[in-house]
Amino acid sequence: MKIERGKLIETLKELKGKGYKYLVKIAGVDNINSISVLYFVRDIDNNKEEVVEVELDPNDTALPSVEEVYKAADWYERTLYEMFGIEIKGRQIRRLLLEKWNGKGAPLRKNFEWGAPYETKQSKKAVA
Amino acid sequence: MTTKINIGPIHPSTHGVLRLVVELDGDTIVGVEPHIGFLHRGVEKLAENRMYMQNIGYMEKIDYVAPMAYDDAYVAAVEEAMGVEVKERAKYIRTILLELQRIASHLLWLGTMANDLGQFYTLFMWTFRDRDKILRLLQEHAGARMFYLNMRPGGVVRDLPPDFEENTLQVLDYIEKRITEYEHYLESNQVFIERTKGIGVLSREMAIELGATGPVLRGSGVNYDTRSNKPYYAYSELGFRPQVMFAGDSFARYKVRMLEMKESIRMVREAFKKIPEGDAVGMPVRLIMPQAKNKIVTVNRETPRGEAFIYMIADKERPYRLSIRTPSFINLSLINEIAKGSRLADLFAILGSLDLVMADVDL
Amino acid sequence: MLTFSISAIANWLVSLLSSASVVKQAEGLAAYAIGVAILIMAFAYFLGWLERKIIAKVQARHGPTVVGKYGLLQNLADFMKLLAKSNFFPKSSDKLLFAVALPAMLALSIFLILLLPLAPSTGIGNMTNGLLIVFALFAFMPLLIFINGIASGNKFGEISAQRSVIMIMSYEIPMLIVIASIGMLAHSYDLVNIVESQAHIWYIFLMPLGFFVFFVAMLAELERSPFDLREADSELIAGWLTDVSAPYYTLALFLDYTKMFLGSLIVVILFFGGWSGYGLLPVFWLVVKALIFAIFVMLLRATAVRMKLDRLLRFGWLALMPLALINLIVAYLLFVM
Amino acid sequence: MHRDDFLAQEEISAKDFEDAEQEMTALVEKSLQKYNLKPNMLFAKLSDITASAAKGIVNWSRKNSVWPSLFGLACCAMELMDFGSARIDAERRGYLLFRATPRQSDVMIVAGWVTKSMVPEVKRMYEQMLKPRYVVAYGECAVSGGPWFESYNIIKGIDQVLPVDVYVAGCPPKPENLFSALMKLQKKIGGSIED
Repeated sequence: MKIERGKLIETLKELKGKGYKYLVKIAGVDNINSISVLYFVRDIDNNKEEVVEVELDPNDTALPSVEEVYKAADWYERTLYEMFGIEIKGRQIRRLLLEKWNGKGAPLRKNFEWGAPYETKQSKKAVA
Repeated sequence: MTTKINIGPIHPSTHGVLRLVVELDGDTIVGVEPHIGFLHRGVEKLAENRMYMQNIGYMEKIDYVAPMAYDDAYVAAVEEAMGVEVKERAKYIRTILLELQRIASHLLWLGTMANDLGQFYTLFMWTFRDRDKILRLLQEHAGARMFYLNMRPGGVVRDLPPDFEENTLQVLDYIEKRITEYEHYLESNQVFIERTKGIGVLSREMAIELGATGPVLRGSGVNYDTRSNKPYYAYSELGFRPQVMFAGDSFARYKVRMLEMKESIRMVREAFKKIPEGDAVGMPVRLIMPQAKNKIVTVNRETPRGEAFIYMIADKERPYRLSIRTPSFINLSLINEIAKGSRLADLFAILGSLDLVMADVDL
Repeated sequence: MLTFSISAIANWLVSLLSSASVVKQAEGLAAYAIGVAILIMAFAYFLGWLERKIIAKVQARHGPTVVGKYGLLQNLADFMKLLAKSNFFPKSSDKLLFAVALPAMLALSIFLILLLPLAPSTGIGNMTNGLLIVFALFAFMPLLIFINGIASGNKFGEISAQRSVIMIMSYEIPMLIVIASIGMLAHSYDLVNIVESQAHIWYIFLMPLGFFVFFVAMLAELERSPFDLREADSELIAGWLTDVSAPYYTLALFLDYTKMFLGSLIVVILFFGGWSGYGLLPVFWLVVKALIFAIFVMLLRATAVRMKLDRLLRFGWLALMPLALINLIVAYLLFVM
Repeated sequence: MHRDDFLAQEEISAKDFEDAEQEMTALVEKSLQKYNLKPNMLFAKLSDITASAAKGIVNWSRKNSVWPSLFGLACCAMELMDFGSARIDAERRGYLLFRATPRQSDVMIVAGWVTKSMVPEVKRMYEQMLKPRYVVAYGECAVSGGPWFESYNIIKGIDQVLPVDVYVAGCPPKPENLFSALMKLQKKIGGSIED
């Protein structure tokens, strides 16, 4: 189900009212021309699932927080922020996985620069 | 007046490197703030830059207590992207191996939880001894103690060794006896009961709202198990019954895992009776190359810690995007909710009952 | 308690000095002290080895086997190595108190063993209030743990120190009530008299409830599982020993087993008829009984699950206290009869 | 000064006493330096005697009592736990007393990958350990970064941060490998293997 960014909270609230009370995951995908954010929700009692997709412009990634609807969204939104650089409106964000990260960019974006690999330096003390 | 203490990231009871900032009022916990990411290594990013066959090895290291579970989840996603059917015998073999892995994982949890409760390593040593017997069985099949790399699209890397059934049944008899003994030992201990019953209560509503998963969810009275709700492999033929407890406390979570071990033992025995003859070997690694472009695949698997969910956008040589929902990640986010109001000593009992693997949290 | 103990010790010292043969006594004391010190060291070392072996056997292992025959020299190697490691006091610690507390504890426990009569005619004088003096001094132990915990400047040490104080409240009073009932039965607080009055029947048979209360309190005093809340290694890392550097940790290890020896001696003297036994030296029987008790405590350590603090408080006041009082009444009835 | 020379002198001057004293202090200081001990330490006297009279005893005890710190990072920590458990039984050689506090442990077994946010913690842990201290890099990740060498958040081997004494290769190495690695470390402490 693809929806507009403005209708996100509304749609999720509606789904929750229908019985989709369980948030499985919020995943982001970088499609280069756009960034889509997927909300996987589940109706546990009837064993049904639904996916809500929001497409964002890579240069304008502000997204409303859905924590008021699903409390479980908290940590997922934080990872979304640090992994995709998606700005979450309406809440304070503290970095989660990359708390002391001082590199540039968001790691899961396709244009992320890795830095130089193969920096191995073997010490001469090797015994075993 | 409250004091803040910092626990971890190097602490004997955090099962890896987890840092908890605990706010205490006397001995009562006011709030717990987990700081994670000490093991973050970017599996999702690395997976986008690796071939399909290379990724199998990376998936195993997500959950090093039960490596085969992720091995299987990822290979199932690749299978779906390639449109390969799993062979009938391979289905049973995978079920048997996954359940053995689950028993091994739960045994490790039992030992470490007893350790968290202040037992001087005794149960820990015993469960490690028992777990080792299962690891030896898996080693016979896969050739490795920990990282098996034994799943291949369409089947497994090789058929079960000739005396595998006999050995397994022997080990299962032994382990069933031991589990009953441990159960008796713990549940007849008044101190153990007092330290787990009514501690860290998570109600059914909160469990769903906060997205708890696996034994934590089932301990809160929610009858949801991927093995029965979205049956895969041979689970529906083996008559799998999800184990549910209703109290939602540490004891319920403990009991769910104990019952799960017994259910797994029953299922493995059943599977050996029903296993069909035939070919079980999957395709060699060099052929793993889904032809579909931009095919979206979702896979749900019940790992010992809870439901793993893989969302994969397949590309020709490597996944375009591989998003993994790990059960420990979401179970750890509950900690503030369930530890509030309990004592400092209970915090470690609660952490133990959640059965966290830190690499699973940090991905 | 403090004022009482000070006055009791002062009285004892005055009586000791006022007796005629002070010099002669002093010579005898020195010889006795050296003998007991050797006994303590041997016993503590042996207990350390035995505990590793027993716990290993319970855990389906072998324990130390390589260093020395049956791993007997393993603990020696550990001790020597710890002593030879460098010493360090954290910046946030109170260096003086931190340096003094552990040696003081060790000295105190050795002194207490010196006070106990190990055979009918040994011990330091015939103290009329021997039992009370021993327990008055014994009460300093948690206090010193408290001092060490606070002085380490470590938050885990502080929590451990707080727990120490709370534990004093929950078990010290029932223990003293049991001691009162022992005094009543023996018509004396003299340790030698207490042992001699058990010639016909040990007090464990007369007062099983009292023994239970005393045993629990003694476990808490000795920091043994399931009451090792102060040193809880899965919660508080090592509690009051967290910032203790390696050479001092040698003292802590030694203290652990000295305390265990002391605790088992006290229990044997009070409840198991002390040195009474047939043939052989009296000290032999005393040590053998103490050893059996110590082994029981070790087995408990290998199997028990640690108690919680609030539960311990409740247990102390709602279970140990009434039991101790019932025991006192029983003792009074026996005393009257 | 040689003993015979010393006896040959008819008169012993005050200067000779001074010389002898200086010689002795130099000797003691040298031995103290060798074992990383400061003279004003509480047990310096005891170490002093052991070091000068029977330096072998200290070496023997260090060799035979290697206490690892209870510190597991990732996958290899599973095998580290197995190393201590009933099948391998590390206590046979006195390795078992896993101390949770770094102050009382001798060897740090780095079992797992080290992330950039973990580096300061590992460093601090190492600094909290008292001398003499040793480091074992256990597993591919700790040796060289292992499978994560390309990752943006992993350092390529613990030897970029700490001086490593023994490397153990494998992913994960079996507990037996760790056992043999610690035996090698023992030999190194005892002086059979030079740096």
